[in-house]
Amino acid sequence: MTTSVEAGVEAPEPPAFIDPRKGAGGWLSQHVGTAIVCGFLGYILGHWLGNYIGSAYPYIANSGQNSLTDFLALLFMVTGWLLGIGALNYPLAKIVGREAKGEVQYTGWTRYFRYNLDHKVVGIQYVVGVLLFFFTGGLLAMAIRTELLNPTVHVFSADTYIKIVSEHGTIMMMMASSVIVGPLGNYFVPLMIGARRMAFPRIEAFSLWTFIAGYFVIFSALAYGGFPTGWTGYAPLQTQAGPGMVSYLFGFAVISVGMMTAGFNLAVTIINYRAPGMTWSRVPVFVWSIIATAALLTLASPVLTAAGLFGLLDKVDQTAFYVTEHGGSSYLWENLFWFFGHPEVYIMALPGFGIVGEIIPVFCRKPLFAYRIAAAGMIGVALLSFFVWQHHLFQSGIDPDMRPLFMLTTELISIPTGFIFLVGMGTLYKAKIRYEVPMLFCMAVYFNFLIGGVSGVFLSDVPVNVTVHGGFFVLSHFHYTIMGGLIFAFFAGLYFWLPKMTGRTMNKKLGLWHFWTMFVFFNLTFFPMFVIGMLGQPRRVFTYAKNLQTLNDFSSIAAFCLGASFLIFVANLMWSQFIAPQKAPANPWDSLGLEWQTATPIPAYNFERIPVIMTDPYHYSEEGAPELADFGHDPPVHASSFTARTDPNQYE
Amino acid sequence: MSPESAIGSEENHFRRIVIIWVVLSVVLDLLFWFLVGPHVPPGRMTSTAKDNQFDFNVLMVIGLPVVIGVWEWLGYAAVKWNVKRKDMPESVGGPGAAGNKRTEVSWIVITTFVVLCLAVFGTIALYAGNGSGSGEGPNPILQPAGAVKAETAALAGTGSWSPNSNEVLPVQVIAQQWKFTYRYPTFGGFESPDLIVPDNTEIAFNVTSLDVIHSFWAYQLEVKADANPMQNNVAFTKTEQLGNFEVRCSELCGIWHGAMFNPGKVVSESAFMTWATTTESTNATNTANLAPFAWTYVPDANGAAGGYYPDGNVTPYSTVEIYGSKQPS
Amino acid sequence: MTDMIKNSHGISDTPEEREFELRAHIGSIWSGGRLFIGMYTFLLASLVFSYFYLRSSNNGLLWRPDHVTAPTAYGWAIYSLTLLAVLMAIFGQSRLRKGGVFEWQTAIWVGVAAALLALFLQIYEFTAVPFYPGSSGYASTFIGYSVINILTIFIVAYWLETTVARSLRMNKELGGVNSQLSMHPSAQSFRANVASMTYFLGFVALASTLLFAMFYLL
Amino acid sequence: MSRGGRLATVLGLFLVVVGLVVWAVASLLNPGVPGGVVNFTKTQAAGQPVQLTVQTVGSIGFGAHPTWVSYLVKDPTSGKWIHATSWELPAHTLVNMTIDQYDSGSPLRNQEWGQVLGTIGSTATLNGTSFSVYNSNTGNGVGHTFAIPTLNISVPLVGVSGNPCGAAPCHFNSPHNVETFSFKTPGAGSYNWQCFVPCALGYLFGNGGAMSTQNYMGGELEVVNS
Repeated sequence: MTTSVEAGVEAPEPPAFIDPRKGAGGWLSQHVGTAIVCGFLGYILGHWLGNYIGSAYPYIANSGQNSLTDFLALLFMVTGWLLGIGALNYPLAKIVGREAKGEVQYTGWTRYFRYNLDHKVVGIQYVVGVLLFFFTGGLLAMAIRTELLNPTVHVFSADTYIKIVSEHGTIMMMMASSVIVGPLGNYFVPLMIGARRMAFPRIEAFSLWTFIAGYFVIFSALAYGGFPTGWTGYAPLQTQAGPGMVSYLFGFAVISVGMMTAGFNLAVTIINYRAPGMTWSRVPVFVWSIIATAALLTLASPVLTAAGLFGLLDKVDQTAFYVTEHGGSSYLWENLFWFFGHPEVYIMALPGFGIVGEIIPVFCRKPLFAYRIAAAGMIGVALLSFFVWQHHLFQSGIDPDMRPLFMLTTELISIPTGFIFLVGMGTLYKAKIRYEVPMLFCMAVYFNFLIGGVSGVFLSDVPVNVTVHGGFFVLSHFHYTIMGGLIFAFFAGLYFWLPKMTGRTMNKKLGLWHFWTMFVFFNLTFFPMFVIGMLGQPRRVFTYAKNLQTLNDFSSIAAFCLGASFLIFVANLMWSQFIAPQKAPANPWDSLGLEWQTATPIPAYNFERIPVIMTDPYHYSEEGAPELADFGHDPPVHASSFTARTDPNQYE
Repeated sequence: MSPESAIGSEENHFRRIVIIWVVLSVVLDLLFWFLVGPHVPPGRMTSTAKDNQFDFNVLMVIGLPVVIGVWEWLGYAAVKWNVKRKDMPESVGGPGAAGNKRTEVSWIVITTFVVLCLAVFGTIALYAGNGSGSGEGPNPILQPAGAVKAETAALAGTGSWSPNSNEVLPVQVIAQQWKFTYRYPTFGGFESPDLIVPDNTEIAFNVTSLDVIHSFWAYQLEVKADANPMQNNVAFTKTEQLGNFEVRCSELCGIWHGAMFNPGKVVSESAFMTWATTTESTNATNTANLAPFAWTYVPDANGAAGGYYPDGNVTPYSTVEIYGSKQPS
Repeated sequence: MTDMIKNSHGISDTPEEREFELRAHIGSIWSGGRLFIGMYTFLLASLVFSYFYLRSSNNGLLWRPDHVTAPTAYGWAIYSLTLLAVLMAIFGQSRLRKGGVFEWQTAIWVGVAAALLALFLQIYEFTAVPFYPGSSGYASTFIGYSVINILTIFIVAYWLETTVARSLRMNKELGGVNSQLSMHPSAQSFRANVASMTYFLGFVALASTLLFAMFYLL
Repeated sequence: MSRGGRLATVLGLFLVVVGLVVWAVASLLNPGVPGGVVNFTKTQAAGQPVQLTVQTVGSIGFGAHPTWVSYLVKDPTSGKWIHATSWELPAHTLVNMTIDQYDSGSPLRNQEWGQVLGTIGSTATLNGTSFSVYNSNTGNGVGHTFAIPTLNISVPLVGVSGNPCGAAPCHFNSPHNVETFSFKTPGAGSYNWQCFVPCALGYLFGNGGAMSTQNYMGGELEVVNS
């Protein structure tokens, strides 16, 4: 195009945003209820169709198992769910060329039960969704520890136990890949970069509702009789397993689509919607962690989608991707799965680092130490994480030449991870620490992740890996990184930001109780597992050596207390948010972060004016520190800041 | 007391932390190395167990100071650098608070150096330990002297082993849902549910599976190798002590995964020879029924079992000749 | 501009801000399109990896027994139609840049038709492959390829169709002739979308060529 | 709403949600042994051998998976065939086991299981004839094995010609093989037993399905001190 851009300024239509109309429609419009009804109808339709097509095949009659039915039922269920919630209105309207008239946006409490395009509503919806996953998985963890109380007396039968273990692992992994990106990433990234909207709000809402659909799909595995493979789903055990396996494969495929779309939207938003002046060297460190995570989400998840698709084809269409005897390979699944699976590990670690980096300066009243190193560390971890996946296969009989290489890359990844520790320790140095609940959780992240990280070095060393692979040692290792790192960081973030999200403060006394019980019992639960692993207990066993009973019982009892500590959190949440709400001050922690500078409750458009950023948000306790941002006054003083960052014509 | 003197100068803090760190590290490292180290599981029954225990202890001696250092830093900060609740803290910013090039560079240099040393150390240990008892796949590059000869002869059915001959003893581990069985190719290829190996001998475990992925974990022998269908996964170790050991499956393989274990025994070379020759003759009838010895065995999908893939559409499987060619050469 | 604001009280809406939002929006379409290509590359790479992994493993000598032959006629037809759709989009865009809205629309409609036909043929081929899916490694990956190709062609057809439908409606909404070429935000957004689409379709052409060669010619 | 009202509402909603999840999880993951445990200790005079009679059938014909192959056991009190594969047995006691094998057979995948292992005298009887090794490459082959892996006990169950009995419990008129053997129970504990012949028709290489589900081709021996 040759016309000048300035002409566009006089365009008649105002800028894009969420439309905070009060909706008409009520019960008959689209909401969770219609989604459930449509999902149910879809399930029945798919079930019928699968039986209709599948009835001709002898192997189905012989085994009494029709994977096609199970798959189509779930596929139609998810499609019906998305149709019912309204996720498909817009894509369908586009076919006849309509733009942006698919959804009415609601205000009031009912919007939390609808397909809402406001990233703040989606963030809250994600909190609920994540907690649903988390507490279901936690319940199953309690069942696991109950069974392991005694090596010979069994509460559950062997096959039930395997189902519990597998379901626990899968639900928790699904939860962990979204636990921070979903709720806190979606809620706070636009606020932190000074954006008034997301780049693709429909894709964002789509990611939420597929995530919720994933919960129903993976939960259906229990109704289908469970699956015996653990969260790693190794083939050909996968191929010989029952209908619950279809739920696992399809569930992971659905979740991976949710992960992809969530990461896609966040990455594009961070790249394009940063407010004027929000240069890459001023972006908050949490946003750095989210964009690194988003890159991993968008690029690694498609591999999981493909792996799941191939697994489904093996079960539904009798291909032989993972069946060695028919020209496939059991290693193919291991490679595809871990090629996704290792970036996934950092999808679950990086947002935690980001939260810690964001919160520690606030409570230390010091600038973040070595900001550039923190950002470099996250990007470094994200890049390296694509080159380490075969360390999961050290004992599997892969080409032995590869092992020194993967040992090296795996150990290299501890360098950028070490950056995060440098940043934390540097910020703590001569700080003035205020012991608020979020700060305690952050310090616990460093405490726990250190154990997780150092034990990871043991695992990466091939000779030592012979002892620790596939046992309770590695189990303890990744609980220390994921639960000790990520989940602690998630709670740090929740305690820190809930006053902004809901305008209500969490009760500090209950928060301290929650923290100390969770911290102490977490360590008491999982530290003994290192010893149990060294003493030779493999993972996922329902029976074990009699001499390990004391340690296992100790771990189990601590685990029950750990489970109880979450009840304190739930009580706190309900008490201080709903039953006896305490109005939060506008900026209770005196944070300099941009997200705290808007009004509470945050208006639909976040910022009245697009702020112009002057500096990074870490100038704590600094004499003569520059203003964070110009939030605009009448008349606007910052028009010059809007000079073109990008020229639209270059994209045509 | 002024805040300045309360928190002391920069030099004091750093020096104090370093001194405490050095003392604690040295003491704990020495305590670990001499008191705990020799007892680190799984013990010293084989060459790989001994070597890997040494590796574990070296990593521990390097890892302990790291853990101590960070924890000490956290603890020191928590105790020394806090303010009372509700007090609004004063300014602590100032030069160096947002970064310090010297600190950053030395951190990067030190961590990189340590990490590279670890990788080099791990690689050397892996090579020196003939693969350290881990499964090396069908074509191991790290193996003891005589392994190729023994493995080749075993497949050809011409292998032999006798006490004090210093020959490598090939043992085949066959995993199936849910039990390991063992074949001894140098003794007529008999199969047994018992794993008995001679002392003071290099053992080549050839691990394969008849169905799903299992993992052969001979705990005290410090051998771990996944059992994959249609693949021979070889791991080496040298027995150095008599005694009992435990074999467990360490890769989830279905509902009875937890019950997939059996005891094993390291016996003297002559006792092993007696056991092996006796079992070879008592099992002779059944050995004749067994499939000819091969590194892998392919299930027959046309039996009463299976039927997942319809018969007739599938090319009959070839077996031995392919896998013979993939053997250590 | 996608969603339009109504009744948003208290929001500042200066020309600068409006232009900033517009640029961010158009930048999103650009970077979103590129990121989507990255995403799709990893999906296809999983298939390519599986192909070469199973081919080089040749487990049980069952990578590709002699009787497993690809339905080459279908393959050529699907491939040519996909390519046609892509070429139409590229050709159309060059006309659009010169102001040829009608030519662009015609080209895209041809592309939609070609993609829909390719989609039909690909689905039909999937239901009638001349070998058993589990008979070999090649057969399995071929089935996987068919499914992924159905998805690819569907995306192509959908993207082409929605763009041309949008351009038709735009004339009605904005009034006038060739409003697609105006500086109206909707029109700018539309053209950015066309550009991203054409870029993605170029990627599809490359990927389809590689996959076609792998599965039908090698 | 008053604080009390909010408290009641939130608690009520919380209990409903938690109740739903707990109910769903608990009802889907029922604790205990599938099919229940048949007690052989009650009817047993101390020190006397236990008589344990079981049968195998090619397709059970009822329940959730009518096409699956399964074991059945004769209830020691009522003498009826019941579908339960977990049995409570007294410790350190001789068990005389009789197996009526109504299913067809084929060559074994691992011929190791053609041997009789771990029974008293390492032998079993097949229709009255004692044997210790069975060559499954000949005749009707082996249909199943009865094996207690942790005790190294395994007995091949020789197949019958064809598959005439289509639903359990099979009548004595149907062609079948009767095998008997004895073993001694160990100390108290839980020991799993299973079949080593991949016999789950329609599943990948015969594993999975009935082979991977308790109460079909495997179960537990709950050995207790009497």
